[in-house]
Amino acid sequence: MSNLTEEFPSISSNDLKQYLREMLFIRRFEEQCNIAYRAGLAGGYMHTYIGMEALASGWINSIRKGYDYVITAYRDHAHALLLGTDAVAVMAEIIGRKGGTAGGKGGSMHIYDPENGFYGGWGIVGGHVPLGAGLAYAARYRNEDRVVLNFMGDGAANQGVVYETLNMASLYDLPCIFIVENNEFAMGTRLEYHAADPELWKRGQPYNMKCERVDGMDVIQMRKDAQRIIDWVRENQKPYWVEVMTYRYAGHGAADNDRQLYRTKEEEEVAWARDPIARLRKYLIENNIMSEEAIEAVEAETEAEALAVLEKAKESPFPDTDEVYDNIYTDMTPEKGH
Amino acid sequence: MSNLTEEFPSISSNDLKQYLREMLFIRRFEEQCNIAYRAGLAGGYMHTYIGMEALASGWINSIRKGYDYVITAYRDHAHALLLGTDAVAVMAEIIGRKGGTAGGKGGSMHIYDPENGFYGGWGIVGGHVPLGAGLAYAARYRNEDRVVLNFMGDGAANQGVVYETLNMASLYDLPCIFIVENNEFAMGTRLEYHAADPELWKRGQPYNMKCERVDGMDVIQMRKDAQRIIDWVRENQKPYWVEVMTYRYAGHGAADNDRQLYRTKEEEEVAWARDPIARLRKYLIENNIMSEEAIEAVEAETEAEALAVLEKAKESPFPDTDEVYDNIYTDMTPEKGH
Amino acid sequence: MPNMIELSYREALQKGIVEEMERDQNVFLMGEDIGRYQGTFKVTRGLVEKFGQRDNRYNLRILDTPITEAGFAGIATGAAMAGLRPIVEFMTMSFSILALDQIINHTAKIHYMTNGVVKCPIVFRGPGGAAKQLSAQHSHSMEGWYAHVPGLKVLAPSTPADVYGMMKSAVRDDNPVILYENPGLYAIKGMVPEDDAAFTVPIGKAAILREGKDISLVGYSRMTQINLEVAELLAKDGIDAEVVDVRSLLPLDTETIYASVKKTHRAVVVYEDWRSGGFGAEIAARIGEDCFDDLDAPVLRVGGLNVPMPYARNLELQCIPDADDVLAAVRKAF
Amino acid sequence: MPNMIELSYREALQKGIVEEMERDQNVFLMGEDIGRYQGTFKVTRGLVEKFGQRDNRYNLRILDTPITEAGFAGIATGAAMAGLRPIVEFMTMSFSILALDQIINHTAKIHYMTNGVVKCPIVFRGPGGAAKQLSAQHSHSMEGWYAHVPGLKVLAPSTPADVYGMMKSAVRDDNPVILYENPGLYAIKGMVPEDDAAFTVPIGKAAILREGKDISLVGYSRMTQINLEVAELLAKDGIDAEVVDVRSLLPLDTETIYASVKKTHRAVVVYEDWRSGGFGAEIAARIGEDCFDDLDAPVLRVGGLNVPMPYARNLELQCIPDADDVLAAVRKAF
Ligand SMILES: Cc1ncc(C[n+]2csc(CCOP(=O)(O)OP(=O)(O)O)c2C)c(N)n1
Ligand SMILES: Cc1ncc(C[n+]2csc(CCOP(=O)(O)OP(=O)(O)O)c2C)c(N)n1
Ligand SMILES: [Mg+2]
Ligand SMILES: [Mg+2]
Repeated sequence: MSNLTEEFPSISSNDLKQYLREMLFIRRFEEQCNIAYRAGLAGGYMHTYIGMEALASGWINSIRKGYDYVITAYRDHAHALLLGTDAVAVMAEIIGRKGGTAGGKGGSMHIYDPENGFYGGWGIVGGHVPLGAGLAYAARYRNEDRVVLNFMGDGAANQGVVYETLNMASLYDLPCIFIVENNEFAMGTRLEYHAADPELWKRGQPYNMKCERVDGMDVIQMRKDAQRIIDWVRENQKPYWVEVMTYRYAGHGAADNDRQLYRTKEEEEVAWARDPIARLRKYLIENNIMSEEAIEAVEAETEAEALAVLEKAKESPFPDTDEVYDNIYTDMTPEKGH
Repeated sequence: MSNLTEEFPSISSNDLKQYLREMLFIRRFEEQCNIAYRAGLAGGYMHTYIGMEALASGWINSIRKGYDYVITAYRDHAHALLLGTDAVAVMAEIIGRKGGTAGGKGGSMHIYDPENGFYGGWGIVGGHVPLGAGLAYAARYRNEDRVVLNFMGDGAANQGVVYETLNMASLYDLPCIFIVENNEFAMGTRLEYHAADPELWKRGQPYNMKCERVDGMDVIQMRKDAQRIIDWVRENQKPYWVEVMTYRYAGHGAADNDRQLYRTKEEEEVAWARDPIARLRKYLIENNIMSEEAIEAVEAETEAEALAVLEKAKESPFPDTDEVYDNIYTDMTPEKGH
Repeated sequence: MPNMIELSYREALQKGIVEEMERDQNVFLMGEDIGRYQGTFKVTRGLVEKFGQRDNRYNLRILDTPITEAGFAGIATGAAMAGLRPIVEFMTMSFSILALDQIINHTAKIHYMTNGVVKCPIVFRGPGGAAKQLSAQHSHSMEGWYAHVPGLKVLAPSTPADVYGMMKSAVRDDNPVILYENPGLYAIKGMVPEDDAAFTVPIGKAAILREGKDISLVGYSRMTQINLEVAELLAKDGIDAEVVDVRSLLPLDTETIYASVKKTHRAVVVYEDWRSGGFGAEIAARIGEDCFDDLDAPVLRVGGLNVPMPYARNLELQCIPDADDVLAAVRKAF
Repeated sequence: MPNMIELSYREALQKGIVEEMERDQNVFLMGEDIGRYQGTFKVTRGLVEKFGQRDNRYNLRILDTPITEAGFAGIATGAAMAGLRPIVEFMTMSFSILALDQIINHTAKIHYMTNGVVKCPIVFRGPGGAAKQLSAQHSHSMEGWYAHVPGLKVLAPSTPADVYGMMKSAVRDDNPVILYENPGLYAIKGMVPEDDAAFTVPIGKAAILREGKDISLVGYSRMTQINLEVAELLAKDGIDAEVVDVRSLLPLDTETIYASVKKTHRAVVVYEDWRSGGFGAEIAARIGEDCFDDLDAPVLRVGGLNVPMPYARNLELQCIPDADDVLAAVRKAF
């Protein structure tokens, strides 16, 4: 541990403990999401972040929370939780209740919490990427020093609008970090089958932009890389393109129940050896930061918390039927009736 | 000259004479287009290729005409003429007559001649680029050895759909050559103002694809580069991304009459020193391939031909009003009337 | 009479695709996750094994594409220009919004802009409308916009036999065709010809699925199933409803629709898309224009609520027209 | 009464933009060639000199963009989410097809999907419909599709004063607004308040531009100008036409439209978009539905021919509705 604090003084032992707790909570929370889905409480498309927790944790723990902007696609629970969104509100949204972050109107794919800097939660693959650049435009316009974390998937990184956005982000010096969560799959399609060159870090190169590939399975390394990149972008007011290597242990979404269509059990086992939570756990024990028992206690606590969150969310009622016309406009309702 | 034939035996003196004649004819033809536009015979958007003739000439004289496929945007007269489309039919289209390549329904931007391998003639910036890859897909599907010349502008090279297409062209081994006609302007916007990195040849690199920048103002060099690339693509059945440097002497289109909004007179003069026709002319004289007088004769002939073309095109009647419903479907008309 | 077999809408659709692929080597499929993953709504289940190899990097006849709707719609269109006959699946029709420029500005106009020289035989298909809690970005009905565009044909079959026969007609058509499905239809069952590969259902013909004399219920796609249900309910009240299944939105068979209205003197037009500005408005406007003297009541419409689709199931169900909504409109017509 | 000044539609539009940019620092413009090149239709002439520097690499308040409609519509939307108030010019509305996914799936839904927390105050504007011989890919009318989408407001003013006042209302509105212009309107002249920066024209109100008792001519954008012409011609025949300028398609002021029809008992709806499936169908369907008992004749429609726009001028003119086409419809109504 002494190594780490020397090399990177801004990460304290307490920080590491916090990351473990957060990552454990996210995983337990999403296990409850799956339970809710199987119980018919959640519907539609629901995508968990299991295996990818270190990625969002490293990045989001490196920004000025509530000041910097964060935006992502539909695999969005972790980002919200890490930003400090009330877990019960997130769960209530996932099960479509009035107490949800969007009053039950959005569901798992559309969590928002602008007060904490979280701008969603978007379902069209690649579609939110220009929005993220637009948030950066607003920061630039107002001469603030905010940065934007603009997350997308490896599959999303093929969408044309991404490259339109990279060009403009670079032309206009936007403080926007494009983060490809490369979890090796776009739904049922492997990286090699959807990307002509699987080294996605190269995709930003033609736009006069810094580019690199980093590891997203080691939260400490992720945290260091994230801090370095964020500091650079804040300082230099220019965009950055980062490919982060990770893995999606779960199926694409809760409805994907035949992973053998696109990968083997053996492959999954190999990937599990990189589990970011197990890795941090090991690090903490080996470096005498936490004992096995202390960790087990946190595990038990987060598990109980996640369970309580689902129970609490279930207490929230369904939206009232007359809310269906609300908040479509700020100042009027659309014409009513069938 | 001996150098050239030794180095590149497939270009004969007669070929060079042909290129000169073609380039001169294209230029004179387009001067007639401008006259027709100012006279109110042509309308809408009309874009000339003046200054860029060597580019299309070098490429199109390197393919198997009528077998390989060619597709481009709205700046399309030269491509059609080089492929052997009847000049009167092209001019008749430009002035909206029944005898036009599209019966007067398309105009300058939409010249087609599939029999000669020309698939248009498209008006949405960047929009035809996937179509060109689709032509290549058909060739690949049928196991033919056709290649596709897929031309686009530097401005078009920012459109997202281009990058979606590059990725797929590389994934599926499509024999498609993406040719960026970099004439330094997208309408009134300079290259440096619309492309974050003006070295557009880099844009294909992230897609596991050969990429390069070549000169399009020297028809001999263009012809050599084109042949080399075409041969490689035909042989290897893979896509290729080429940036070709050129310049647009004219305004963006016939309606653009204030070029000072985006460039100086001095800049234009410097660019005129690179005029591809003057360059080839000089080469032919210096290498004793044609005399000054012989060239002047060709100049006079092509001028007269172009004039005759416009006169002949004017003889073609306007489309009949009842044609308005024709050829929208192969087997029916849309519902008629207002 | 051919032998008949009971199939789901999904199976019938696949049967149509497979028969056309077997008949014509130029027919191929492309879309996201249609091959190895078997298709999100499983319409293409088993096809990569049948027409390709799971382990190939790609299969030209069953082409798995990246998530680039505009790009692959354009590639398919280019291939069609050169004589192939692509069938393009959109995972949902909502995603076809990203390909609209390709379809509207390119595919639909090629034949016209080449003055009839180039044909563009291509089918775009996929589920439109609400599935179940897919919320605001994934629940669009797109058929009305497509049916507005000259150069396209637009089909919205409501039964297994129709989707089977119309899929086959669409593939054989030399024009671009949109085959508009609905997630709520895939599981419904019906009788389909078993071994009559020549069977097709014509494009441009509406069908009377139930004769009646008191009111015409005019709809398409899943709403036709609702209309059939409503007709049974109305029968109990002594109202004899005729169910007109539009099936083909472009071209629109106004002859059949008008004949029904001229008989019943009353019409309700039912569609799932947002009520305001949906294609039902066109159908209603035409009836109003051309059957004015035959009408005993205004042409009423039942459409989806004019709101982005909410996630919560109770709100979602509220938005999609159901039998009660149609019944309420019918009551207004008397 | 404010001082009035005669301005062209183009000048009035620019006046509205400039006043709002001066009033609110958060208002900025973006689009292709709007700055240095002064705008293709010259609506933004002089603005880069006023709000920026010609030689800057870019100007944050007058932003020249690359030709990437989807990308910049999205960037503008993101900026609006964070509190700026962008005005986005599409060089023509035809090109907005490339940005539809951004506008429909993102811009229009943000307020809803955040359950009212995030506002998205943004204006998309540009010319729609035919200019002169721009042919099939450059002549689209897009207003009907936008007016179909909950979450958007859609305006189509027909006079200089209205475009001035509605532009200002659009910028001040906290919702996304589409301001739909028409190339044929830019040069028309009219009186506009000269120095009343507080002047606005409300969103959601139709205007009666000419009172009449015999028939209602209902239209918007350039077609209103045609309707005024037709009304004068009809007056000579002793027919007293009322000209209803819809102005706002979403929200639609059915109250004013219905009141007119209830008075005249006859209506012709006129729009430039393809007749079949255009927004005129919605207007006609509503009148048919809600004014049934007041109608002495069917609600007739006059729309553009259902064909891709041809290049040849004679064919093009044939496609766009003109006074004769409207007159023919009026005659059918009597
Ligand atoms: C435009 C669009 N096309 C298709 C889909 C359906 N879809 C949802 S997620 C997904 C896979 C995306 O993969 P990736 O970007 O790698 O993100 P991941 O799910 O791995 O986080 C697809 C195809 C969609 N939502 N939007
Ligand atoms: C999608 C789209 N946006 C805008 C336009 C208007 N437009 C026509 S040509 C052009 C400039 C294109 O420049 P470039 O691609 O460099 O080609 P060049 O004209 O130089 O040959 C623009 C903006 C269009 N036709 N299509
Ligand atoms: Mg992925
Ligand atoms: Mg250019």
